[in-house]
Amino acid sequence: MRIACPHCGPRDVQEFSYLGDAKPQRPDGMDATEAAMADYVHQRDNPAGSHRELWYHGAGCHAWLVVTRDTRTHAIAAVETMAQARAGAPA
Amino acid sequence: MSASTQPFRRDDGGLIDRNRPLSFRFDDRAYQGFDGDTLASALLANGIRLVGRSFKYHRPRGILSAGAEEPNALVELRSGARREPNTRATVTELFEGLEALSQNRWPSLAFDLLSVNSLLGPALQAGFYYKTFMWPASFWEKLYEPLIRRAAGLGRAAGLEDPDHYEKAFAFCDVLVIGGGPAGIAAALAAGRSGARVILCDEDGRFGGRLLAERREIDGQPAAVWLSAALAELASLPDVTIMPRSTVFGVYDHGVYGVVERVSDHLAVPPPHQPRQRSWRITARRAVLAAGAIERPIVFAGNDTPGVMLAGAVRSYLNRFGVLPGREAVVFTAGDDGWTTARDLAAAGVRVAAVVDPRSGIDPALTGLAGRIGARIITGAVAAAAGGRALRAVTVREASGREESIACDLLAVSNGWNPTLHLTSHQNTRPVWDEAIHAFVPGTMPVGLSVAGSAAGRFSLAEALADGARLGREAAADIGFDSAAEPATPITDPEGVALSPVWRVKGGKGKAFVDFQNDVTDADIELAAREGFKPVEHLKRYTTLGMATDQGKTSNIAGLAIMAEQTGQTIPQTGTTIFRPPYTPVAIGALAGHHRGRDFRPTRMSPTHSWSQRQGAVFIEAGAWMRAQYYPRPGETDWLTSVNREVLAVRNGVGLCDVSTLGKIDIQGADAADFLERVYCNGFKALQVGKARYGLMLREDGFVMDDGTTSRLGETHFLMTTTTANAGKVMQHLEFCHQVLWPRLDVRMVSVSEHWAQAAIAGPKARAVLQGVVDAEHDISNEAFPYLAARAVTVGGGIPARLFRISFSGELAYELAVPAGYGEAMMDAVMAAGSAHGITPYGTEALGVMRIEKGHVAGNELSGQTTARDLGLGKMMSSKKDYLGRLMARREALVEAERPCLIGFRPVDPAQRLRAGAHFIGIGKPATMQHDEGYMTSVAYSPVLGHWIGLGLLKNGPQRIGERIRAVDPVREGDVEIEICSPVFVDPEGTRLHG
Amino acid sequence: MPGPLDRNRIPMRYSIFSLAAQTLKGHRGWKPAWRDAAPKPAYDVLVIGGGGHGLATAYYLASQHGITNVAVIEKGYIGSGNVGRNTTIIRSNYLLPGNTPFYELSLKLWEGLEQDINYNAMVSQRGVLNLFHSDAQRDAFARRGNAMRLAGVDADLLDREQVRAMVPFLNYADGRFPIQGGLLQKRGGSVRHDAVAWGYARAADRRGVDIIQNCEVTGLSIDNGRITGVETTRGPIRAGKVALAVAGNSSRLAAMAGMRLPIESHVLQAFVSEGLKPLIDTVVTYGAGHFYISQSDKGGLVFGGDIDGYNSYAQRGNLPVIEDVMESAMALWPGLGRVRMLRHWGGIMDMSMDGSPIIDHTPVEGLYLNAGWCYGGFKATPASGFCFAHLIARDAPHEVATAYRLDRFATGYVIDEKGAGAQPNLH
Amino acid sequence: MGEIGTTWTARGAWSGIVAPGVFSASGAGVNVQLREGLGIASLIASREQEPMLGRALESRLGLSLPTGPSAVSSASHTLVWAGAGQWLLVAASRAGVAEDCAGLAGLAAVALQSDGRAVLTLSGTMARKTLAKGCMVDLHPRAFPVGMTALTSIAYIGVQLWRSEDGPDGAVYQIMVPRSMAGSFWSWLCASGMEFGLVVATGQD
Repeated sequence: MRIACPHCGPRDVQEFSYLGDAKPQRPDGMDATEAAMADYVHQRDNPAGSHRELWYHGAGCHAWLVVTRDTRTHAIAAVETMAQARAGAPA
Repeated sequence: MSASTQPFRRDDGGLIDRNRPLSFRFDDRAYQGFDGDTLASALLANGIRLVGRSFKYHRPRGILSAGAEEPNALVELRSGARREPNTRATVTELFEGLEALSQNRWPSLAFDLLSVNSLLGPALQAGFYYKTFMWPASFWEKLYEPLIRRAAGLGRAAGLEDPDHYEKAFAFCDVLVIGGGPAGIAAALAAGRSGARVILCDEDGRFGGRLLAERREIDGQPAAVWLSAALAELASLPDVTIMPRSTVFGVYDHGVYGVVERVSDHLAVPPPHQPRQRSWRITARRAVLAAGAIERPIVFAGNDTPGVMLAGAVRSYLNRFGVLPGREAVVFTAGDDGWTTARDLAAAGVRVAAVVDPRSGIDPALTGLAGRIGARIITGAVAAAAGGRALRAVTVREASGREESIACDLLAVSNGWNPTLHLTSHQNTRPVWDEAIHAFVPGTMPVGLSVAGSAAGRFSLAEALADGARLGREAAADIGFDSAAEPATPITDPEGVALSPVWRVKGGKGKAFVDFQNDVTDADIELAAREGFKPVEHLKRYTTLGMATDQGKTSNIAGLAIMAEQTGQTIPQTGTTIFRPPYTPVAIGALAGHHRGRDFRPTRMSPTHSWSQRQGAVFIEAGAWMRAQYYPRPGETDWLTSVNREVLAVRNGVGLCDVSTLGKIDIQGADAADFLERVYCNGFKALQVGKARYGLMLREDGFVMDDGTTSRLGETHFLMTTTTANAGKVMQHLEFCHQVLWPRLDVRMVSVSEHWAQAAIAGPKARAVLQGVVDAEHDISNEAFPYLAARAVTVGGGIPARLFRISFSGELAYELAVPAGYGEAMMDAVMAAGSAHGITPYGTEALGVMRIEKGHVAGNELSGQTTARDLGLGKMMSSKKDYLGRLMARREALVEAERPCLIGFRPVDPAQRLRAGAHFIGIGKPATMQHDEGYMTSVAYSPVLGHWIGLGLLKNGPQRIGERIRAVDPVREGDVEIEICSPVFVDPEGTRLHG
Repeated sequence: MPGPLDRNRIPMRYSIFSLAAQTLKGHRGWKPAWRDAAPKPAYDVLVIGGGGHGLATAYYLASQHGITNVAVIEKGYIGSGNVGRNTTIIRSNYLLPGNTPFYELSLKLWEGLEQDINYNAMVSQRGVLNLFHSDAQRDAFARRGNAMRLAGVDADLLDREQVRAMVPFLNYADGRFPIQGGLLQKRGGSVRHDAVAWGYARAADRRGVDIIQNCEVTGLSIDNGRITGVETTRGPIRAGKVALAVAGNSSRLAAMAGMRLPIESHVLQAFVSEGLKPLIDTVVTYGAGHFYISQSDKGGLVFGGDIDGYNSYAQRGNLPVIEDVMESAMALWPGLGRVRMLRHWGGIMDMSMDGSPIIDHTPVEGLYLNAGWCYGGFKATPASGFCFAHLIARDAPHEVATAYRLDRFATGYVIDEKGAGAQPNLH
Repeated sequence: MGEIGTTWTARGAWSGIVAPGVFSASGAGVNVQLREGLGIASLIASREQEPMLGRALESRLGLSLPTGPSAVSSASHTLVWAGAGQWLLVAASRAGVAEDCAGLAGLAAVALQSDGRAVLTLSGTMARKTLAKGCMVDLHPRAFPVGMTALTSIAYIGVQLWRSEDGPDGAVYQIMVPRSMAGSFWSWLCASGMEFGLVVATGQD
């Protein structure tokens, strides 16, 4: 598998480590509820199909990336920096 | 050199070098072959037919094929530590001194006692073992299984460390061409001419594919002329790389191909500094599969008799290797292709007794050929082959049912070809049935891969050349490499491809094999159908069809055809199995490459490593690092003596310990303090510049992740330390927190772990020693440099350094950091300054003893299963701010009163030893899970106290000080009465720390 | 108690006698191991997933609870998932009280399985030896071994020389991470994996369970918070209770009921070598890398390593992990250099957030969940079926499976053997 | 080294690991120059200060800050891209690097790394073939032109490598590895280059 790091160019998957679904957003701040946090920490959509997920280019530029990848075929549709992902994310 | 020692060698012809004879041994007898031979061709040249025994029935087996699909001719190649079991003789290039043994026979190949299994054959049908050997249960491991295991298996592994070395390599190209036959060469030429970077791989040592085995013409000349011109042109193209002896074994995501290059397998031993094999990870933007096709046998009684051979293989031996696979041949063919074998046999002087072809209406050109070579034409089929260890005769059955026996020592079988499409299904897509050619052809393809020639089911040479040229060109053009005008496709001599396959000839006497290597017969498949194992995966798993080392390259189709016949379905309705990587088996050593022994993973060395070596340190692996464990002195015979001395030296005087391995992260920015507030559970905003603080980091799920001290070097500048083990993990975590969670925070971080050498100077005399090391202008008196001070200083006359007054041992202690290059100088300087004070180097063991004496937590307590409260650090969790893990740490289970908490232990009988991993059970209570109250996390012998001490996690621990309990350690037969005590064994008031 | 049986339909018992008799008859009398059933309109219990766990659940529903109006529906052929893709290891060497008794029940069921289901699955108690390479690892293994012994499970802590006596061919000379000892569970071992699915299928079928292949669930019928049946590619089927046992596909099925699970589906690769004469007669795991190896009765070395680490439903992985496994193999056992890897493949692992499974009710009444097996599902097959059947039949968890609750992530009662936290690819 | 009037002796990152010599039965396809005494600092641009940082470095060193994975050099200094908004400043002499960075306060987070890296120059006709035995990045001249850099890993060791120039025997690569792993890196390099012949020299260039 190859991931095209927006900073470094296409690299072997061996250079990256995986965190998981990019969708859950941390409920920040003192007002956050335990239930919302438990959901953020544990619950996943885990779809068979397109999946936006967090990868870390640990053996490269240390960037966290959002990779849109099909979990059935491993085909990658997009690789974004966090800044790009935030800019393009639906409001 | 004459070929007189090789009775079945032709007088001339073939791609062998008769001027370079090679000696080899098979089953301890000496033979000769020629350079250019395979082991199989050399054996055949010497008249050796019987080369192995089959897996289950130990039937005599000969050479079936001339390629990687060979199911029978598997040998143990080489000897001693280089012995390679299950090696295909058909793809083993002959070298001087080659040694091979036949396998799976006892006592000898010719006389194999286990061939008695053949007599038991009727009982040993598919799945028989599922139905018996059940009573009594204990007999399985004791009796049945050892018998089965001894009989099973094929060759014997060397069992010794592989003396050869391996390596990996990475390559990139625009177009990867897989297969160096006519289609592949045409593809590589077309792509290469466009300027694209091309890699052309073939598993063979010689390029040309089937052209090497056939008597074909291209553009009116022998194909060899075209071939050498094409190879010369490829060699002249600077961005074309030709890789012989290189098998593309697997297709992985995004154009990554696994390739194994057999660098030295054609030699007796690898030349100096050369690997035996090299495994390549090739990344290709496009690839053309031109892997050719594999010929199919026919299922009939005795079809495994040595002397029954695929018709295409017969041509390979005749034409490429100059070998006569027999002297009296019968050809059994279901298509035009077999007739070519008859022609080539006759041309080589082999008497062709008959051509047996069940088809009517055969091309008169072919039947005319038979007349010219004096072969009978029989419209019918071969129903049986007989002869045991060597073919003597075949029973031919005409369409009328009339049977006759024809004497022969070679039966060439031709039943059409299967495209070598294995790589196309490596991404779990299935081949599809092509009724026109009676074969599976590639289905949905991996992205970027196209298929040319025979591998696509386009079997003629003309199609191979045209496909290759077109697809090579298209692949390159697809990624922007356009060629000039397309050159004309070469013109080839005519060939017939008509075929009407025969899957099985029923009614012969004896076993009819579908899968030769796993001894699966047609009757096994019928039984599987009867018992409901009809889905193809069930068929495969129940009968083991296609599960042998050849992955069913010659057997899968016939198996499907027979199942289809049983179920009344068509072959495509019955299904197909997908081929799994690798295409052919790959040596484990090759895929490991350099990474074995000490080189399995990198070893990290502290900048003071050689200093410690000079001090006589004993080193220990600590994660990726080598660390000094203790420094034995002459006369000290056990580690505990040394460690006790080191601990006492620190407690009573001063010691020096390398702590360079701690992770060090430089954190800067206007929001650095805010950032630390969020990643640590305790507060950092109020930390003064020039001070250090112990910090505790939780995971978001509320459990403890890591700890360490973090110092404020400036208003917006911090230096975080992490545990040695978690340094990388914490860096990744902080990057996550910054980039993903809180990108708005103005903070930057970088690891500086490698730049600094760091040492702990600990003990009552530590300051006195340091005053001799730190440059005089820096006041490090207790007042100027109190506990938890952290400041830049200089040492050695101006070398920038950092000094931290922090302590793991509980003594007056400092950590001094200097640029790594000065690490050893620092150790020397500290030793020199400390010599008057009796300074003693100490290692990780003494460090561990002292931290346990002080009740500090370390790796054994930071198990990922403990909360801050469990570790007695609950008060550190701030209630005034949000931080990672805050909410999840409040979950019901994490705040449960009964949770085991950190506490100290000492043996009631001070002579008794404690052991980490022991569990706590109440006195008088049974040692069962229900009474388990926790476990001992860490133990040490305290030379200060003169007995063993321990830390552990115990239910309600802190409330039970003074209570007695047992440390039960069944795996070491330990059961020690212990007293619960404070986890701080030495200097509980902390006065030494501030001294 | 077994339910009512159609005596004419029962295939003969498997034994040396029936085998001998059939041999004389040319094996013409063998009947299908199980009926290829067509779906009936309704069942008492519908088990979704014809893998090891689903089939075992159906078998124990019938044999332990007398519930025989049961169907197992499978989208492909039975045993097509992880039960036929794993490295066949069985063991109960678990640390935490939520796990140990469960896996020990499983091992006990393995020990009597063949006689119970009249099918030889070649349960082979050859021992499972987990190596350790540092003092900290030794302490952790001592803790685990002691936990096992307290739970009544066999465990032996071996030192380096004892390990060497048992498996002398490993690298004791120049290993990057020297072998210091090992934790041995003698009763652990391996099982012929496919036979487990077939044996349970045959035994369940004999008790009246319908095994329906090529029947994919396309929807769950839920009425007022209660399950009423399923939609399938072979039409709707009504059911009083529906039990999910679909491993890597758990999230997809749960989504049909509007549920999200604390699960990610990951790919785990497995490997087999060419057939070899006996080399190793136990299961060894390397503690300094992710690697485990044993040898099948047929002679192939069966081995595996870590998951690839990313979500995947593709049943295949990539080269970095393949090479990592081979490097571990060579680091541990340098004599494997010339042994060839014959095949590699991947399975979909339902990796949970704490590395432990879920056997529980769901918020939908009548819908039960059996999931989150990570890569430990095979060894759990008997107990998983046994406890899931218990839950379905009695609507209460079996006593050894009380910790496998779906709400434990919210309450914090996680069962995290590795202490890796809520990140599935670290378990 | 020894920029300061110290009596302490600094130890090079390759010291005790590899010494000048020839490593092969025959051939000299790979030249290895061990580089000691370089000054190295990591620079991470402060928020919205990247243009200012660029201007400061431009005026101080005459080098413009690379915005992508490349390295720019003057006779005395090299600026190597090291991730988004991050660079390594490599000075021929470690003595001056702190001074080079002195004016960057506020523009970048500066951290000295001089002693944290083991650095070597790899050249020779077989340099690329040797690197291909561990480097997962395409180093073909078209894919990896002069001036390009890559942060990657070789034999599980993090490396920063760049193609600094082309010499008579083709590409010349600069390679930095963590100091603690210099020994393991050499073990890999030696095993990989031996078939071509390795000639090791120390380089104060």
